[in-house]
Amino acid sequence: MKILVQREAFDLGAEVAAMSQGRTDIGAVASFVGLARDMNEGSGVQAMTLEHYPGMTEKALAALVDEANARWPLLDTTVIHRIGRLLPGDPIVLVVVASQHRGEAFAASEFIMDYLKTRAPFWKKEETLQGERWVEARASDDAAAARWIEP
Amino acid sequence: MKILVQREAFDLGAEVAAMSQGRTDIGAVASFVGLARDMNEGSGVQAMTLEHYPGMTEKALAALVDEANARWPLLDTTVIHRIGRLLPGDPIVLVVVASQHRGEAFAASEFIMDYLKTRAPFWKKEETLQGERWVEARASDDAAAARWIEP
Amino acid sequence: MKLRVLYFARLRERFGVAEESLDFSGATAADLIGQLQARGGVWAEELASGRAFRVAVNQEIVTLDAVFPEHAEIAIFPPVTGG
Amino acid sequence: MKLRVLYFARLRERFGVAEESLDFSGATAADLIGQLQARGGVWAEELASGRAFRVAVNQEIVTLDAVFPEHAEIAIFPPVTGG
Repeated sequence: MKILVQREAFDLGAEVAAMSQGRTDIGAVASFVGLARDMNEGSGVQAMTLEHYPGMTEKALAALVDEANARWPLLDTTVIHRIGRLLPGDPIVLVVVASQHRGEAFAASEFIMDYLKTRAPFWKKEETLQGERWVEARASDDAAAARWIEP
Repeated sequence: MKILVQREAFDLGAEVAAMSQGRTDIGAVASFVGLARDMNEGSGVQAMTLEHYPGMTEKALAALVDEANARWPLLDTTVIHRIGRLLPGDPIVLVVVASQHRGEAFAASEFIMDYLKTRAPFWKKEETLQGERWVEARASDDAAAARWIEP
Repeated sequence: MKLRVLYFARLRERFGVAEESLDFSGATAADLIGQLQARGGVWAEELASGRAFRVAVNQEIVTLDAVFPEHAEIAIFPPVTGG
Repeated sequence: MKLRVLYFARLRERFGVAEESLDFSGATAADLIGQLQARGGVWAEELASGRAFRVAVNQEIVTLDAVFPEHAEIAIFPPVTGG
């Protein structure tokens, strides 16, 4: 498991290569990159700043990955989330999951993103032509996370 | 849309970078890499050879991507499938899907892989200590593809 | 008991404070929220029932009936929006 | 009519032929399968009803009731196993 919170950009190819380097038991690697868009809630976004809760963030991300490992037989997981000021087109978050078969890698990467969106203490503030605004939590993210609650 | 069938390895990072380069409307990029494993059906695999049906392969892959585009609002898709002899740890297939929001990218990348496994004319022959064997189609792949059939 | 309370994002900005140390005679997260609401103004407004905020105790999100342990690090923040 | 028929993977190896041109007096994929089964041996074995194989016409997978157009490129192969 590799979990990082950093200002710097990450390198998707390098992270996937590091995970699979020298291994011959991995059959599937699912990855997700979330990027800053130039548009949100119908208005232009010129930049955004990501704030987080140092200390809790790393714990929350580790807890998400632990839960994914409890649900699926995964071989390795990397989560990197950036903080600080980002421009449209900049990558924000990376999730990489390796497993023997593709079903687990797909499910776990989507699960981690859905839970990250509702449980990891990051907050986005957007700069628009109308000024700054804090991004509001989305009902659709709560709904996405709720899909994973086991009966 | 970018579809390639090739002997050479592909570069996940470069493909994702090429897709998002200069764009600020992409919010989500989901990727999948399938790799050759050293184990299948309980016995060691030393190498595998991928055969395909030239001409039909490219058409079948384009049809999968067209169907994904009809189902979800996608911004771009890349599918690269290797042919020829591959060793354990070698990447076999790459799917990259970009969209505004993550739900579509996750769904479409898994859909493309599930359909590719049952509809694209590739066949794997494995070299094991017991000799060569053609990989048999899996009922689990049929089941995975059947999940996407709309009522 | 003494509590260390952290505020993040919109709440940090609206309250004008990132961190404070306060005397707390209650037991639960709900008691603390009540104490802060009693300050009136933006505190009463942002922490009103029906407003969406989260409380974390020692860096884990809890429900309002959670009892605070001694020397706890408490954080109050809006619903998260990362990723 | 004349048909060009391609075989792939395990079927190519078992039949010992990758491609052939043949005279076909039937109409459908099922008719062609029947004609090939009549060769006996591995043809009868691999194309027996109940065996899993696929038929493509002009590079699209079809069902056995598909009628062949003129000058069609036919392919017969095992269920696919790429990815």
